Amino acid sequence: MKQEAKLVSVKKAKGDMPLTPASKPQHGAAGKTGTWRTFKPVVDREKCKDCGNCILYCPESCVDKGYNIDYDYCKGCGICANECPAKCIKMVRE
Amino acid sequence: MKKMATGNQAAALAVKESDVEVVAAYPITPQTEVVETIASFVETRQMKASYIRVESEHSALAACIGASASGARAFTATSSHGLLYMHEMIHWAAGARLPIVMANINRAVGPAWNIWAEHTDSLSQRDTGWLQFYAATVQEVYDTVLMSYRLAEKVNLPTMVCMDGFILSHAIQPLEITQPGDFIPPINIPHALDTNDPMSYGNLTAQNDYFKFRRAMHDAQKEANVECRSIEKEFAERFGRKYGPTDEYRTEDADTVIVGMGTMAREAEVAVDLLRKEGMKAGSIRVRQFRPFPKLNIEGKKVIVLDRDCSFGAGGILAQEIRFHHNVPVYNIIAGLGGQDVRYETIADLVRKAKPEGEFWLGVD
Amino acid sequence: MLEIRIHSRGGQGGVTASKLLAQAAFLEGKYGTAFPLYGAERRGAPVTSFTRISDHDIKVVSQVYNPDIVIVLDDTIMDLVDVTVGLKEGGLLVVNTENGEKLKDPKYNKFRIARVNVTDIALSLGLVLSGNPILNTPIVGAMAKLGVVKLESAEKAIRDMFSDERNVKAAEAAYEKVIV
Amino acid sequence: MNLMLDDIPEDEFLYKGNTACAGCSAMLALRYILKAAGPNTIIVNPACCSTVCQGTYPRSAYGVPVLNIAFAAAAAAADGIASAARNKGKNIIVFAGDGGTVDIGIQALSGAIERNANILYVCYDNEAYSNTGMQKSGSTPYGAITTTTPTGRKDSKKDIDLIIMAHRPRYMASASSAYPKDLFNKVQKALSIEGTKFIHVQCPCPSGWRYATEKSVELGKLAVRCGMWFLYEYEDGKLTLNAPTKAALKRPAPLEDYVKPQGRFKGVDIERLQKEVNEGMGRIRDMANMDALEKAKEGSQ
Repeated sequence: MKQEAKLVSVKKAKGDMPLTPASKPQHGAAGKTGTWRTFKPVVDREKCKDCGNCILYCPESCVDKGYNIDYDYCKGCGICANECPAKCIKMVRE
Repeated sequence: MKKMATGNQAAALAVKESDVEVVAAYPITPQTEVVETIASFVETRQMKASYIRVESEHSALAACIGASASGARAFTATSSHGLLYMHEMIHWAAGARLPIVMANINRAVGPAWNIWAEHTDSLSQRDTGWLQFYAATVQEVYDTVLMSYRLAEKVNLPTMVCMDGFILSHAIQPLEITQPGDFIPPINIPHALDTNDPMSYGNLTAQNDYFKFRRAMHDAQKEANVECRSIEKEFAERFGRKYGPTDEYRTEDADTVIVGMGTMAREAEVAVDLLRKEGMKAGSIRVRQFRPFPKLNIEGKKVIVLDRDCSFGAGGILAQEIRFHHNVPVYNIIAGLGGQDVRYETIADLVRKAKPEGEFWLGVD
Repeated sequence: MLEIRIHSRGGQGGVTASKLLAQAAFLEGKYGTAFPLYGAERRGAPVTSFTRISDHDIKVVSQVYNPDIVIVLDDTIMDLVDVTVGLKEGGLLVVNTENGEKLKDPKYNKFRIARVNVTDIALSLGLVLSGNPILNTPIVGAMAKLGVVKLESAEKAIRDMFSDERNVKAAEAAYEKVIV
Repeated sequence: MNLMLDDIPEDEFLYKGNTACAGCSAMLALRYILKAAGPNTIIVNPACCSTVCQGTYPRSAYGVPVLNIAFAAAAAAADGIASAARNKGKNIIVFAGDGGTVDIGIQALSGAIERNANILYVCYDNEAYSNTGMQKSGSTPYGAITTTTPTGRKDSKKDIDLIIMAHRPRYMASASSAYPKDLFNKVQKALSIEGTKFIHVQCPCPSGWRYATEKSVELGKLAVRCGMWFLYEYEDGKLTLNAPTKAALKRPAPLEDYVKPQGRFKGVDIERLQKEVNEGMGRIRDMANMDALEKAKEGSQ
């Protein structure tokens, strides 16, 4: 690989570069973390008692008020399934 | 207004005039008078700043970084082991591109315990990205602090103003108190923490990006070399006192120059007068600005460098810089370590005996 | 350039005396500088401080080795160190002493000698700080009598630094009582 | 609607798709800290997992301004922000791991509390140096295996809470990521108080404690139930136990339930660990003056 190309880009980048690494908040700072999953949570709406545990305990805030799971970012930790008193969330192999 | 003041008081007085918002410092000999004076300014409401009585130097600079990162003008002062204890944060302040100004009262480093003047403490911080100045008079301490705020905030690099412990920090000399007025404009840190525009500063940064930020620091140092000249010019026009990266004395026709920093380099001017009387075409150059390192007017001359410091295994640090920037032979005199008293008569004598090249330790060789 | 060396013990005010002299000279439009030679010693140990006075800018910052004037704030120091080392021949030796006994030593004959009992002056005015009589302000008065600075500038320098008017009185008393 | 979420705002300041491990309970804690603090907040972050969880430049997963700072410097840097006149009224929160709090950052923290710096210092405690791959910290419990105590820790953990208490902070609380509403309330309360506040949050770590990711909340609750972790508040010299800890002190769950699912306690001398847990429970009872309270209650009945 040619290192020279990188050196040129230092000067080119200067104009848009902040003074020190300044990072903008956004979803997907680590990309689509949904791809990290081995198992995905699936909600059985019939059994759901609307307790909100899955919303409360999700470290990724990937469960919305309507119990829809954001599979783009859900890392598949399974906390929602484990904390569901109605046992209505199943972890299913991707 | 003109009055008598110590170097330490001059630093504190300059901070008082610079509209500083946060001061965080930990006392250490011989810097204590700086922080005591500022504390009294704050408590008697002569200064609006918050004064944080931190528990260590590491925290002193960390607090200044916090303040500065949120857009406030900050100041700290330290010396010797205090400066070394800050070392991690010294890198951090520069990498975060925060225009903090620090007074460092140059003092030797232990062991053995030694509280007297030496430049090794601040020179061992030379690769951190800070701008560095070495003052030789009480007035220069004052003026350099004022100019440092202008410069630091212009190029977004922190600045260290150094003075010799006791020799300058505790000596009283006449001082003209200058109100900087709009010479120091209101602070505006472009990358300040802002709850309306949330950004994460200094988070993990990958190889190629990190590389760019480091290059930008290097460029900012070079930019400082240009900016500082125009700030000095404006300072001279407004307040009548002239400064440059170096202070030259009788160098016009000199074939032999003594190069040094701080008070010892100013005393060397008296040695120059002595040598001139004997017919030697001597001159001297006092390096005020150590980072970025300036070009020196030494080509074709016999160069004698006075170092109040040593990089063990390599020699005087100023001498190394000169050898690096100029392809000239250097006779390096290591003198004044641990506050050793160096008289102008002695300097003159060393110059008389100086070889074209080599190293000499005063009081040892 | 006039060079002065002051010998005192820590806590007696020798460092302040050196600053007051520089300050008084500064008030007269001269260039003054003063600095202490600090050791690691604490209260009670011998301390040396220096004053330089000139009509021009002073570049020299090294210690004073050949003073024109030596001031001794405590004559017991004369048993410990040779206070006149480097003092120019015909130079002025000013000593705070009760009876001047120690000055009878013939080794002091080659100097001009002045003596004054500033301890007495301080004690009679009640100028005592942490158990120590204050010697720095009266000795500056004595130095005014000896022509180093003017009495009025000495008094102004003292007033700039201290609010207690007894300090000025002490300087005036020493001005009157110094014996040459 | 979700009855459990009633008083908690829906706004999220911790964004999806961050770099934290799956099942990271430190992020669960941070989610509620940020909900309680809202947008008028600056986070100070020393070296710890949270440094990495933000993501890599130029992206960040934290929706509030963050100052990343060196390991030992967080409390001092936060004080620097809080001391600048321009930051009056903002929530200045340190989010630091146990290493940055209990060990390397303790000096700066001690100084900041002593000065009553107007900051909230949150220590999220995963009981080891998780960011560098699970080395022993001052907070690692007896018996736990870490990469620097490969046969299990032989001595006892440092009780940072007692050290902090000795500084008499304006407000102090012990919380757990497994009780997010309790944590939310404590953060809100802390932020309403001027001066130094300290909240110590236990955050189980699946990678470091060696358990299945789905158990992060379950284990957090078990820690409280078996008396290995407490939920309390400490204000004006008075320690108030929260309900789950009160219940646990009366009838603690078997320690085995907590220890067994965790690989880090493999081969632990459970009797000794139980002894330490009992001592801890005894201490907290004394501090809360629980026995005296119970007696007084009985007397009045």
